[in-house]
Amino acid sequence: MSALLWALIALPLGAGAALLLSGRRWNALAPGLGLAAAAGTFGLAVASAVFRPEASAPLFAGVRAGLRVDGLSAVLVVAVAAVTTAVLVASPGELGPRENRGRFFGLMLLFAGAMTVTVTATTLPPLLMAWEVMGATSWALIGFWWHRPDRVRAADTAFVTTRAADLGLYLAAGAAMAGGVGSLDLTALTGAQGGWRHVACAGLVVAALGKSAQLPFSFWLSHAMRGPGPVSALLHSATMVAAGAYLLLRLHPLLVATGWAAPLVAWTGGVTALALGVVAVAQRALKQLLAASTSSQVGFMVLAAGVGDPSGGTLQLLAHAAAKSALFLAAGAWLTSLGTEQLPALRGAVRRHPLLGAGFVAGALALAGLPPLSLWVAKDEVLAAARAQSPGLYALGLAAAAVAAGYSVKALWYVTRPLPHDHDHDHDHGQEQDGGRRGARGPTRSVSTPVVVLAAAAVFLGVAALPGLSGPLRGVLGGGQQHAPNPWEMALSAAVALAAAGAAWWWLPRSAHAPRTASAGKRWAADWLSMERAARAVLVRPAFALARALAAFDDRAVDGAVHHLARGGLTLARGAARADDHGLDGAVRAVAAGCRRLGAWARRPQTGLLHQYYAQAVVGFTLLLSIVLLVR
Amino acid sequence: MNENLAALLPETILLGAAVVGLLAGSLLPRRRQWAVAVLAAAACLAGLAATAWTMATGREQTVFAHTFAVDAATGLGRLAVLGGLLLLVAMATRTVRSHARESEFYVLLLMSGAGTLVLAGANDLLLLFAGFLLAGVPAYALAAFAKDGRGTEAALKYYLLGALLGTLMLAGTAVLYGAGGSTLYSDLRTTLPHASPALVAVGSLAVLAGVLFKAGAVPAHFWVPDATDGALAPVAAHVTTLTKVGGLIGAYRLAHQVLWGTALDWPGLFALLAALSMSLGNLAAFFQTSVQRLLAYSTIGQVGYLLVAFPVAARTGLAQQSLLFYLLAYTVTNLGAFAAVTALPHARTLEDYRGLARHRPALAAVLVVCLLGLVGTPPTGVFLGKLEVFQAAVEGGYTWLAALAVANTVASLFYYLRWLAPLFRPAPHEQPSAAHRTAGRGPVATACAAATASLLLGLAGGTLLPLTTGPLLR
Amino acid sequence: MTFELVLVLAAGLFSVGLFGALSQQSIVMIMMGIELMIGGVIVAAADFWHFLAPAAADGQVVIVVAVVAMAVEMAMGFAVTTALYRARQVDTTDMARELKG
Amino acid sequence: MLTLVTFLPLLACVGLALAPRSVPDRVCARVWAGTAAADLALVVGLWVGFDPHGGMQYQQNHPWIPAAGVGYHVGVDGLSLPLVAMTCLLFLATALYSLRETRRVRSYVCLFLFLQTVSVGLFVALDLILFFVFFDLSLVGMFFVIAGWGHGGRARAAALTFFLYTFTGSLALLLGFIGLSLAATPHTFDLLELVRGNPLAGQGLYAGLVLLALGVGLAVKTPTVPFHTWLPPAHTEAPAAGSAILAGVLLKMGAYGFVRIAMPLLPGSWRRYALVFVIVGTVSVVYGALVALAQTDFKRMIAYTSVTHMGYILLAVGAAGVLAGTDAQARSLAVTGAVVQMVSHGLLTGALFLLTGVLHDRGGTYAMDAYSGLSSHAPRFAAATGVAAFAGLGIPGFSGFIAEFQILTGSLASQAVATTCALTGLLITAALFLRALRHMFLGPSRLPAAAPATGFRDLVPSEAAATVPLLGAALVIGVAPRFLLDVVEPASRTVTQLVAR
Repeated sequence: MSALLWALIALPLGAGAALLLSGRRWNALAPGLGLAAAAGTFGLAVASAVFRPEASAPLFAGVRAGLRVDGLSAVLVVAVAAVTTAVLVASPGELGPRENRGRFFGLMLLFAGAMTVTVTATTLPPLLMAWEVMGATSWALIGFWWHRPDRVRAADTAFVTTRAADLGLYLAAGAAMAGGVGSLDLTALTGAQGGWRHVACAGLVVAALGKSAQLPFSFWLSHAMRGPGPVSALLHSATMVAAGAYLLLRLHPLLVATGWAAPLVAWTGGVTALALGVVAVAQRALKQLLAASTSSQVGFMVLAAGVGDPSGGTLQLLAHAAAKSALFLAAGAWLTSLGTEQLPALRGAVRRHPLLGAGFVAGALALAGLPPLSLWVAKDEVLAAARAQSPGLYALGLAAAAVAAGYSVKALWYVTRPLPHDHDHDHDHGQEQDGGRRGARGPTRSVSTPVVVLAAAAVFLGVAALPGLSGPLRGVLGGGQQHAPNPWEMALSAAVALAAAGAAWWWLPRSAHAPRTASAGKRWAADWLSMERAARAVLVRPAFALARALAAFDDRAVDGAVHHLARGGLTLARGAARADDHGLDGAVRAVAAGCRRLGAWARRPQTGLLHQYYAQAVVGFTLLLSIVLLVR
Repeated sequence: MNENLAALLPETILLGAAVVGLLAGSLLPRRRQWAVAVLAAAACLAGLAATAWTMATGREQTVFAHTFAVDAATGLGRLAVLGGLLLLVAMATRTVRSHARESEFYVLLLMSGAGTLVLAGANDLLLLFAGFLLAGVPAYALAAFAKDGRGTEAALKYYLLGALLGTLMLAGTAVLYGAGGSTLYSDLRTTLPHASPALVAVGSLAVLAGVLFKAGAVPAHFWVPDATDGALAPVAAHVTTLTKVGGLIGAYRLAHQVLWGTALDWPGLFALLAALSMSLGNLAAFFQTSVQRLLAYSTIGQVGYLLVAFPVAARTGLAQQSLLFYLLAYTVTNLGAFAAVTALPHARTLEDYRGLARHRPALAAVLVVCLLGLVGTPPTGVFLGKLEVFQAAVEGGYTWLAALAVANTVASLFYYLRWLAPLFRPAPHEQPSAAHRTAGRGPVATACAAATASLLLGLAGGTLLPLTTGPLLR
Repeated sequence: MTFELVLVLAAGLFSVGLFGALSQQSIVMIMMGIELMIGGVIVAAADFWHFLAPAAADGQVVIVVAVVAMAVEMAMGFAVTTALYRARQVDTTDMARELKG
Repeated sequence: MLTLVTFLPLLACVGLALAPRSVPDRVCARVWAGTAAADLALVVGLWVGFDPHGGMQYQQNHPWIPAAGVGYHVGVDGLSLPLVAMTCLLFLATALYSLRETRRVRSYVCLFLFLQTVSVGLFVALDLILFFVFFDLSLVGMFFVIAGWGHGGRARAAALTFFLYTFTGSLALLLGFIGLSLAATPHTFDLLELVRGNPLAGQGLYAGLVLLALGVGLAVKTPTVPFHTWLPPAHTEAPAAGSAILAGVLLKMGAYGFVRIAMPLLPGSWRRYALVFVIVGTVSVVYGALVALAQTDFKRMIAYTSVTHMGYILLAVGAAGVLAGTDAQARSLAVTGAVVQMVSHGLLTGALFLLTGVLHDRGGTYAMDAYSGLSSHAPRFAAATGVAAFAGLGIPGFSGFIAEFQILTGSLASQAVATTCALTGLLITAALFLRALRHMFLGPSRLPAAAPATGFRDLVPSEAAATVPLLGAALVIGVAPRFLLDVVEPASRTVTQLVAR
């Protein structure tokens, strides 16, 4: 049975590596091969979901690399494979024949393989390895068009931020080992003694929050939008950001065991959902809006993990994955065809590409959490569990749901406006506005079909979670004390969603024409709560200053060139240089200079005059005599 | 009253060859004076054979009423001196070829060698002084062999300092005779402890002055730089190497037989001498430009390392073994370096040695082996010697001295590398410069032989070490 | 002439010789100083032999060695002085200062 | 068998040196590559016949200087076999890389063959004096490589600083060895007997002094922070192959010394002063990373990252000495991590330095801001450097992660605070490598003035053949580490038991 699991992992990773190395040589064949591999993975995923294989290999001394497909990971493995296949179907449309498709498809498959390993890992080392490989592939994918330095800088920021959070996993592994859990098995983490359990849990929580772009790490997601459309669709909507939430869902017993972790996670999820929802509302670009909404929706999953409702969280994850990947694909297609992602400029985009537009509308409605659709059902499940925990959380969830409705309707409103009169003028205007790359080529059929399929999935998934039919789903996920949402809660949330949607639909036309007097709060929200500026001020700038000071100290110590410091222009350094040349190597050079002075002094007695030799010799011997006589 | 002349075979061979050489020199025409060189070489080889025979058959004995001891120390001394003489003769063939007094050069060399052997084996103060004279006076003459301004000045300084300190040594002998009633070490050993310490101190220190002059240690080192710089390269080699071997073995025998018994703190004095010699030798060598003067200061430094074995002589058996082996390795390595200098008569300053590796790779390799050997990098003989000396020092409780020696070794690296690094730098002009013209195949072959011997000593040192552990005879 | 008086004579000779050697410029005068020092040693050796150990003949051998040393040193001294004079027409140590540093 | 592996390069070196001057340069380079390949094959043979649980194997013990207690004793166990294999692989890589060398090829090849013998000799030596002999000869060899074939005008000054600094360290080491041998009765320098006898068990102060001497000697060679200032100039001035060997092999001699000599021979004082080594290690990690972050010269930056990687080893080795609050499994994990880090750092930094050699060969300068968008000119070069950089910052799938994970997991138990600080080293290393990649390889294309008109040539086959196997080896260790860990783990368990006794 374990061969199935190894195949499931080996196929994407192997195919991805092959395609990556091939680069441009098989540029034409790359999409076909990539799609074949993705389809194969999907088939294997379904098979492994049914058979639930388990495999493990020796890795370190006493630590095994264990993989297992259980209830939770079965669903996710299928979801990941499905979304990957859908996105790869849409990718050729996005990437022209001139692009290095081998590299793109290779990286996407590598990412899919890494996500599968993350989902199925049962011990910490494979989880950590897959986690880091995901970060690296996301760096490569965001910076795919590396000719533009700003895109690469965005990729760097994303990678460094996620890696900073990933340090938590290293910490967790060390703490587990210290706490006596030699095997580093995830389920055994609760057994760690004393303080080490808290440290392990803290490390895992930080890593999960970092990966899922929760507060305070969410700013990297806004940079991640610089990547190609399909990348955002796969990574930054369905899989990578969900990995953090999935980890918290799986480790709920540990969160409860430590006592403080569960409420913390729940409240973080809730606050993120609300705050990032507000940020989404304040955005003017479609992809930034969708990115912020992703963070807020993942906030719901983290809330579910905090309150201990794996089935609700998973349902939310699935529904959101379908809806958001559809929306991102559509946004990406529009970015390539219309050359812009600014909402005002996208006015009437639905009418221009009807099929694509329909998919976008369906996805947006699902995202808003309107009654019959899947996200509404999932949200109710989560809110029910939250209400059982604490009313405050329930209120927070409801507010976040309302805001969610708000921003989805905002996107819908702009996109469904009637086509403005000067149809073609609009095209040229939007040409180079924000890096739209190529001419206005209509999105081919290969993009529209996946969008429609995903949107359909987002709509109908809700049915599976209806109270009557939620039994089998909850069985698959491995049950646990669930709070089925009673009817009045579902009705209340539906009402809230509808009210918020209506209010937004009514208010938007007024604000669209009103003069732009953005209040301070709005600007703050638009700038992603200026988290990045805070992070840069608190961490990055002092790190660089310290680095420059140390390097100057070391350089001055190494070649002692004071002019090097002056050229550096550090006033602090000039003060230190004036003090003295104390550096590390300075001490050594002082010794060398001392020896030089000693050397000159030692040569002085050799004057060449014999009588001075005589005198010195006789004095020398008399001194020795006195020493021998006196020192007894 | 053992009168067995056979025990002094090597010394008699050398003196006999000297006399025959002198006579032959006056008879042979100038073109065929080189025969004396062959005679000298043959004498050295015969001496080596005799030494090997005495050491193999274990015939340790004291002759002529215990005034001369033939034991491990003498054996090693003979090996070093005779081997050194052989290298010197081979090295000097080109320098003194067709010189008016070519044969006298070799005769003086042989006599000075014999004197050094006497110094090494003397078991009596008077015999020690006789060795001092026999080793010293021919060396003064050799220093002025070239008869140029620099040579005569070098001889002058060497002679005058030798005369003053020789007289001091004689005075010391007289004082010790007064204090101990005899000049024989075995008698002095019993009588001196009862004599007044002040008298013993004055007498012993005066005698030590003479011996330290021969070794070139600090208070009596003033002649070393000037004599080495002024004299011909082979003579400089002889003066700084062979006389040092005789001086140090004589000093060790004197200290071991006589001084340890007295109630004075001689180990402390020797430790001080070692520290002073080491430090002054290495520091003064830092910014030398003349090659021979740099080597002179390096030999003063090496005496410092050799003296480290003296203060611990009473406490550990390792001291004698380390001293004798280090002396042997030092002789070979130092003569190798001087042979390379002899082979390049026109290269007098460090600057002249720039880019030597390109045209004279063999000489460059010899310099690398010998100079890094003098520093003590493995696998040369001096590394093993230094290892033994450091081990003896640490075991004898003088760890601070060993640490100072380590510091000095690192300091010495600086001026050796200032000489070595330019060898490999690309020469400014393509065709070999005038300075790189060698003085013929003789010195080059000697240099290579010496360098290989130094490496062999390093690698196969283990076989020689047991020879050095025999007790000193009363 | 008691033991101590002769010793004082020897010491006197030795110190005068030493002063002569240290203070003089001309090489020959330095050699004369060294002569006096050796003279002092001879007197001291004779004194020790006569008063302390007249039985053994060691003292006389010391005197013989001293005389030999005197002869050898002087011979060598004059040879070096003449060689130096021939090479550089110089007979005082202050002029011979080319080798230094 | 081991003696053959050690002295085969020396035979080739002597053969070449004595060969007539008419031997063309290309033949010399080929002979070097052939010898290196043969040596590697022999080592692979050794590895196949190696029994992981057999302790010290392939031993040869002949008396060299019995009077001084010095013997020619060589042997290989779990700690030294991987290092020997890595050394031979790295020398083969540099041999292939130097096929296009033009400056005085014959002596260049002889020097590197000599260096190979000396390096392999050091790792197989089981006698303190034999260890010291090879330790010193490696300095001499590297001095002449830097002085003779260095780039800039300051090559000689850098070589002199390097030699003086490390020679002082080696003499401190010698004093330590002498202290060790004198404590044993009868005086011996043999490593195994000293381990069995554990002579310095009782004496507190004396053992502390000996550990200080050993520590200083090895710390100068590993470069930990206070003694590292010789590394950057030595690297920037050394030729590419020279700095690859300097970073790949010579730095390991110091780290290996800790594991082979300091820990087993001085367990008591090692445990007492383990905290000192942990602190020095952590400071090296953070200090090295920060200073590397502020560098503008690519090669100096990589030199400083070596200080960081060596800092990790010191942290692991120090943590393995602290018994409180941790168990044997964690400590042996840390030691295994340290050994794997030595191998991984050798492979990765060796490859990185060879690639910087390519950079300097094409562009004439190491300054990062002189280049931009190189991947459009030389995609294969960009890919190789990218992979090496990512492996260097510890991306899973490469040996770097395997080493650093074990080190951090093993050390956190007893040194929580120090390991947490060391974690930041991971982050800073990631940031500085990414910044370098972004500056030089991505973005709009711009070449330095010194670059030839033909633009930036991509990797030529000899350079690719030199760097790709190294990265391949790192990948194999990263993906399937068991083949290496099976050899190292038993040996690190024995070292941990020795320290704990």
